[in-house]
Amino acid sequence: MEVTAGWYLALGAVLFVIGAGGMLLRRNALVMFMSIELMLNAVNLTFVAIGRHVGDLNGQVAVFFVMVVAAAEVVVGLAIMISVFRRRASASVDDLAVLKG
Amino acid sequence: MGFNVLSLLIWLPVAGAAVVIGLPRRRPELVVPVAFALSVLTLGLAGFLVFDFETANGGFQFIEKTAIAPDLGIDYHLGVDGISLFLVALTAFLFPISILASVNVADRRKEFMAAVLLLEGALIGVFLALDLVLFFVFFEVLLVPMYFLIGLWGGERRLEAALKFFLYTALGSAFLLVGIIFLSAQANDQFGSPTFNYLELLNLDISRSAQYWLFGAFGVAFAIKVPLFPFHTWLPDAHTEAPTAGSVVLAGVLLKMGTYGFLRFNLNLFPEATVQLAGFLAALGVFGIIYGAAVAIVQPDLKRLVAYSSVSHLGFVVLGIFALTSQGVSGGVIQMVNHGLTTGALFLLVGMIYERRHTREIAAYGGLQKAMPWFAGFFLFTAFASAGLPGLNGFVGEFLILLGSYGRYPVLAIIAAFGVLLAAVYLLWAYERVFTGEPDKEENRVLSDLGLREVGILVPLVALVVLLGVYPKPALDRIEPAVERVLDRIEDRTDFEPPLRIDDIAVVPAEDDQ
Amino acid sequence: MTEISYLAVGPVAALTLGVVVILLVEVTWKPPTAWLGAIAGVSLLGGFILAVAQWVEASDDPIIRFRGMLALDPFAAFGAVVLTVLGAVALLVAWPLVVEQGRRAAEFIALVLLALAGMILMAAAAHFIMLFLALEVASISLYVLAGFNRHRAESNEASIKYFLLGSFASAVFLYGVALSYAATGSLSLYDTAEFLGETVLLDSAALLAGIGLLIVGLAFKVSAAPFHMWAPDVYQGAASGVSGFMTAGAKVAGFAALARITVTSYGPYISDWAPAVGAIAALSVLVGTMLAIAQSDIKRMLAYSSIAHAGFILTGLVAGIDGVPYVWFYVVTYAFQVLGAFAVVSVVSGPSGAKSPLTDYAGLAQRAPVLAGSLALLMFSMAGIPLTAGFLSKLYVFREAVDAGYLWLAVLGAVASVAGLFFYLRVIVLMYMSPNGEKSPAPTDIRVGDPVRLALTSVAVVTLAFGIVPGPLLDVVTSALPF
Amino acid sequence: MVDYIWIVIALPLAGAVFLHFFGSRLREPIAGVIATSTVGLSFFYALIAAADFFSGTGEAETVHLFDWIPTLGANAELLWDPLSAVMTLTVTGVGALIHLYSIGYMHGDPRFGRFFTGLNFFTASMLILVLADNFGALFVGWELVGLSSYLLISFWFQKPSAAAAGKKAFIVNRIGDVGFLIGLMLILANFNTLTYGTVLADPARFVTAGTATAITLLLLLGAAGKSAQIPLYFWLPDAMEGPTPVSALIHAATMVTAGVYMVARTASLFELSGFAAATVATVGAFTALFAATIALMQRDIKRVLAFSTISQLGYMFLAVGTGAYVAGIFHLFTHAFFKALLFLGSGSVIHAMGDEQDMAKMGGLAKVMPVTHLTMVIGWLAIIGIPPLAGFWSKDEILALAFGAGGWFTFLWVLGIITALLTAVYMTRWMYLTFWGEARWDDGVDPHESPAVMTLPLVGLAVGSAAFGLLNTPFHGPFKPAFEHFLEPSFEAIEMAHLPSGSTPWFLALISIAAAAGGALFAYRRYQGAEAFDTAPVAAKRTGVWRWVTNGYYVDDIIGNLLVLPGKLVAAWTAFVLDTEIIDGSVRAIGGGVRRISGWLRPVQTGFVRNYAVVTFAGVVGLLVWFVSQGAG
Repeated sequence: MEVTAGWYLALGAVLFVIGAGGMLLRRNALVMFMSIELMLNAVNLTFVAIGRHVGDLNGQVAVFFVMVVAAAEVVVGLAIMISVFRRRASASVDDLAVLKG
Repeated sequence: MGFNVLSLLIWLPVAGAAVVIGLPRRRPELVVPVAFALSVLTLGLAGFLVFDFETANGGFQFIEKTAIAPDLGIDYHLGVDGISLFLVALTAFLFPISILASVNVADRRKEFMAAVLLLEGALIGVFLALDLVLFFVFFEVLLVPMYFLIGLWGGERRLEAALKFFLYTALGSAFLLVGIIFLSAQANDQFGSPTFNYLELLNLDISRSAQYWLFGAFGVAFAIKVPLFPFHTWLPDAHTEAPTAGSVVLAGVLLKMGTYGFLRFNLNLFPEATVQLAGFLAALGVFGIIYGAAVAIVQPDLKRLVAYSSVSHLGFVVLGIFALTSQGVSGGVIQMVNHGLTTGALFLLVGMIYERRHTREIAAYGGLQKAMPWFAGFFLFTAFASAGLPGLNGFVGEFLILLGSYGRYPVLAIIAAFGVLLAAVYLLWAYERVFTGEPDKEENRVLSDLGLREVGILVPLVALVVLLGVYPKPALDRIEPAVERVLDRIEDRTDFEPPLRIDDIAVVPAEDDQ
Repeated sequence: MTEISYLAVGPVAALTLGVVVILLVEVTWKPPTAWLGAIAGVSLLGGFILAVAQWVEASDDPIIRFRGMLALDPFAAFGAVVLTVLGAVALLVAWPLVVEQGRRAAEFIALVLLALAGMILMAAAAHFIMLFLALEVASISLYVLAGFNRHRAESNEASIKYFLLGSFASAVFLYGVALSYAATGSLSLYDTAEFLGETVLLDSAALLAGIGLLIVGLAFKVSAAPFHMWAPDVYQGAASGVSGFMTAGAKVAGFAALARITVTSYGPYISDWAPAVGAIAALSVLVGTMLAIAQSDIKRMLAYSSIAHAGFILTGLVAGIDGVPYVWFYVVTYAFQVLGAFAVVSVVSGPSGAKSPLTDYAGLAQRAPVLAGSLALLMFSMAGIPLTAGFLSKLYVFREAVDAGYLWLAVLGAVASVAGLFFYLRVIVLMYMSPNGEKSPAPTDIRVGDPVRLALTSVAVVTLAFGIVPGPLLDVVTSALPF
Repeated sequence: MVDYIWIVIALPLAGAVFLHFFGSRLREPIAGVIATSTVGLSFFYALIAAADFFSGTGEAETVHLFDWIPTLGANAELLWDPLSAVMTLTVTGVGALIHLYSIGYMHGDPRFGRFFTGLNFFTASMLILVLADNFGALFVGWELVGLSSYLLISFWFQKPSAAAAGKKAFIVNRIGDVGFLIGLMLILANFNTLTYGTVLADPARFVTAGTATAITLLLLLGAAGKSAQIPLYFWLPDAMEGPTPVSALIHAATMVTAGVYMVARTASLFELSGFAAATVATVGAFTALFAATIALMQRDIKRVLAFSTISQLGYMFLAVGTGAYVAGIFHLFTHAFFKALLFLGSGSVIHAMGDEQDMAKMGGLAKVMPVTHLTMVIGWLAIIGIPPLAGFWSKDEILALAFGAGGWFTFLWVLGIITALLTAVYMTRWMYLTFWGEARWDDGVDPHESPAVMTLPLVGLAVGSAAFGLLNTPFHGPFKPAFEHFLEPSFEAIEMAHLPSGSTPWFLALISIAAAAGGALFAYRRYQGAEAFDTAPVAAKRTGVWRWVTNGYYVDDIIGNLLVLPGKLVAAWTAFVLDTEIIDGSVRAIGGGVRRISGWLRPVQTGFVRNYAVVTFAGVVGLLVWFVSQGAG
């Protein structure tokens, strides 16, 4: 059978939802962040697929920007997490619930 | 008209507030004289207004208009007619008195006087505004100084009372605001441009159903201010906890914003809904008359008693207004003024005795007439004025209202007549308990009678009470044309025929008499 | 090469330049903090001037620059003007905090400027990818600012929560972009608008889903319910000095972007997205108001109130393009108010502190009349009492809602703003009506630094001036429309 | 002359105002002298103004002073016609004498000046009432006399009983006034004005008999309040708490007759409704009898007179109800004299006995107070209706006319005769217990004749009581019915009751004289014989009906327990349950509810990032569902 853009979009959607699920279910900050990366990559896949489908370069180009931004997020995110770990050994975000109500 | 007297009336007190605040901290003795002088100046302006007013003209006069936000149709638009004229005058009249009554405020006197003056400006603004947004602005903003007056200088339960007052009235205004906005939206559809100009909005034709909703939205706000049963429970707390000046202004002027609002906006803007709902509101008013009186009878607290008497008296005003007859409505208008004078005086008197004994409990008094004959005299006089004794102002209003409303609502008018009886009951009973008998308590025996200042405060009120009672004509002459306009409007906007129009009255020459 | 216009990027360039200079200066000379402040001031001034220049330019012929990347229109220009001024005030407010930071001051200032640059771009972006980048620039700087105070647990917690949820929202936003792209085959806001203008999509599910996700992404930034959960924690956790900036800036930029994409790209689909926006607005108003009532910490209270205000602003957006001027009016005046409120907080409860119990404010009127006075004014304005900008903002947005047929939304808003009095008045009662220092730990009287004093004055002026004579601002915002 | 008739009112009013401000500063008699002279001058002015009426050439005139409430047709307008002239003369004439008397009676009272302020003010108010030319002005006077009565009854405010009595009087009057007010509503609704000219000229033009009945019955309620008729009579006995001159002036001679005057004034309305007229007559007859019975058992010298006043007012109502307006006004006129006389006499006695009012402690005063005694004898004969004294002529005319009216009125006539009998009994008892028999004074009391300033008015009134009956006799020649001719202009349009023809009047006269004489004789014998002293007119039975009578049929208790108490309970419930708990309670509940809900919602903000993400995601899903559904639809 022949793989159309539709399949890619579907895959992208699935990946995105998986990522979201991870965000909702996991309590380890790193893992949560990874799921976000997964979501971003799902979006990238979608971009490429569409760009290819409609024959428009914007789609491909977007991916590069997204990657860069993701990288930047990683940097900042890890920095923040490290500063958290400095104070307590666990990486579980559930320990971070001083602020509430 | 060389100068914009209306603007002056509003902004002079406001500027005065700034001046008072600006006074040097080291010279506290200046505060009261300055504030008083300013309020007297305002009173002078009001006097000028009353005399320069064209008597026979039922329309708006001294109109001022400048655009604030043209593409929204918001203007700075002022004007005065026979209905607002005397409310403005009343306001300007009561404030110097309240200021004079509050010379003993020791704590943060500057702020107190500033708040009072701000209040005056805002109140006058409410009665003069011809732009609905402007009206709302004044209507709402005066909550702030009043809130501080109650909350800072009030009695023991002042915070609760102040909050209740603010929230309750603000809740009402919320609906009012939406109603106003809805009106301008309607204007946008019908005239192609949004406007909040009262005079233009009069030309809207609003569907019957919309009229009901709008009547409700405006009505709730005004009903709370009046206050109509069952929206009245903020009033006793606020009146009781407020400092004397606050109570005087609350009862004297603030409540009138409600009845004024009904008369100015509901009747004129939503005539069909008015005709349909008039009976219901009149009934509420009458219920309030009896209810307020009944509750007042058993109040152990003198100030609460007076507060509930306001509920009763305002009920008369509402009945008169919604009777939609010449006599009823003019009676309602003049009764607003009368109630302002008499109840204002009553609150002043209660304040004076409170300053001496620091209690408002009726039970704590007795036999005061011996120690304070003058005080007793003033109190009794005011009590009778408030109980609607002929020859005093209270009667003129109630008489017009009762006789005027009978033509439309016989049953209601008859029930309302008993309010006159109940008023006598609660006032005379209170007088009996406070003033007559032998003074059994030592502290009551040694009380000092009224001082010169206090007498000076009361005399102008008494004078007006008598004047309006014996010769109300000048007032009525200015009020009636405006009232006629309202009724004419209702007449040709609806299929309703107000009974007892003045021109129907058979005028009998004095000669062919018996 | 008319496509390139240095004016279009002028303000951003000025700010970025400022950032670079500050960092370089810092590493080479380690100058006193004041100098850094001066540099920041200069770059902000430059940015402001260029923004004004943009305004002048754009009001004649608005146009898209950089191959459809940036719009040079009054909308963008106005955003730049507001944001540069806001940034300046924010720095004044945060100055005590900056000084506290010692050598890290440079980073702090740099981050603020960078965030501003991002925000300005959000208002100017004419292309989804551009918008995404701007969003990220702003957000990432804010993540860091939120956690800038590394040694405090709340600060850490705030920043990690902000970061995780923020990037989650960005991802959602980006997916929205992708879906819209899939439906329209274009990533430029204006091409999208054109496309949707002429072709009617048979099955627009993808497009509509896209719009939904885009709205989510931006609703998150402006902390509208139900995407608000992060806001209270972050605003409280972050140092009081910056919470104000985060709230104000995010709101202005977020609403600018939201307004632009909804009314330009998806204007034709207003009947689809307006109800959704209305629902979000209603929810935000309710959640914000109801939860603010129970708060005992003023920062949390302000956070929830800002959620409610997000709702009010969205109320104006349901009217589409007609509502945009009043959205501007509201968001701009509100931004200044919230900034001022946090300024007072940062003085009373300390610039870096996270805790700011309401009891700190008991008897403030005696200890610091100026602070108490301005906070009272701001409270009344936020509560929507007349003669303040807050009242007119509400009036305008309600009017737009009613005009657009959302009467229920206006009623809800009006009633909610009454319920809001519960907590706004509570602050005033504490400050004025509870005896001096009762229950308050430090009844020592408070000194207000000149920067903060200046900031507060400007805020008060804005709040009152536009509350009494809205005319000038109205004239501006009514012409500050997107291309 | 007539154009300035307002001077009649202005004089006492000015006196009142002046005395209010300076009365307390004046040396004692002066205030009294001023007050007396203002009223005296009014009297003479009125006398001159009425000259034309005496000569029979007088025309009713209205004097317009100023507009008051034009839209109600209620202006400051005075009507000067024979009726108002009679009233004015009675009020000012008797009033002047009572003022004079008070100078002596109030001697030494710390608030001497204030007392005359009150008297003057009352006179002015009463004159407004009788001179008014429209119901509005009438109502003004109507209420103002109520006010002055309140002020004067509770003149000795330190006495709680006095204060209470004043309040009671005012409030009971107000009950009547409510009826009056409603009557005015009906009048305005039907006539569109309150001016007599329109309303009374030819009411049939405007209203049906039914409406007229309603109006008149409501007016009657007001009249019953003022004139202390059933059911609103019970304030008058308490009103005796006031100083005796007040009782004489207000609660015997003038104010209480306002009701009668009002009915006479509105005769043309009552004429339209036979039912209303009959009601008036019936109320009057029954009140007369009822009050007379209570009077039998009273021990307080003034309370006897109070009930007697109620009873006599009953006669007047009977008269005006029968259509015998002239007779009614005539009785009003004569009664003003002899009842004022009796009151002032009792005052003189109380004065002499050192403020003792219990007749059980009096007796045998005839010797020590000859003048008082003599005048009292005249008063006594006058009231019980022994010819040729005033009482006989007026009362007998009433009874005769009632009899002449026939039907139901014959029955009322019977009641009238019984009342006449009882009147004779209790008045004789009154005389005997006070002046005759052996002295029963407490030790330390030594009575003495009162000063001239007090006895002079007694004499004056005695002369009136004796002679003025001759002003209106059914004969011809010298004693023609002058009073009737005098009043004719006021009642031109009215169908008057007629005396029965032939010798019946003589017969009737004999009956009433017999009744009077019999009653008097019975009572005299009763006490002359009795050794063991007992105030009760019949051999001591303090049980059953007599206890009832002694306690005025417990009417006060009944009212207290059946009306006042429940009223207070209802008010208390409204105030402290309905208002505080239910209405305000629900308001507070709403406020508290909002706070509570807010408290419940707080925990939703758990602080866990995951939960935040969940909520956010839920929002995403919700929004997606909405949008996609839009697309589908």
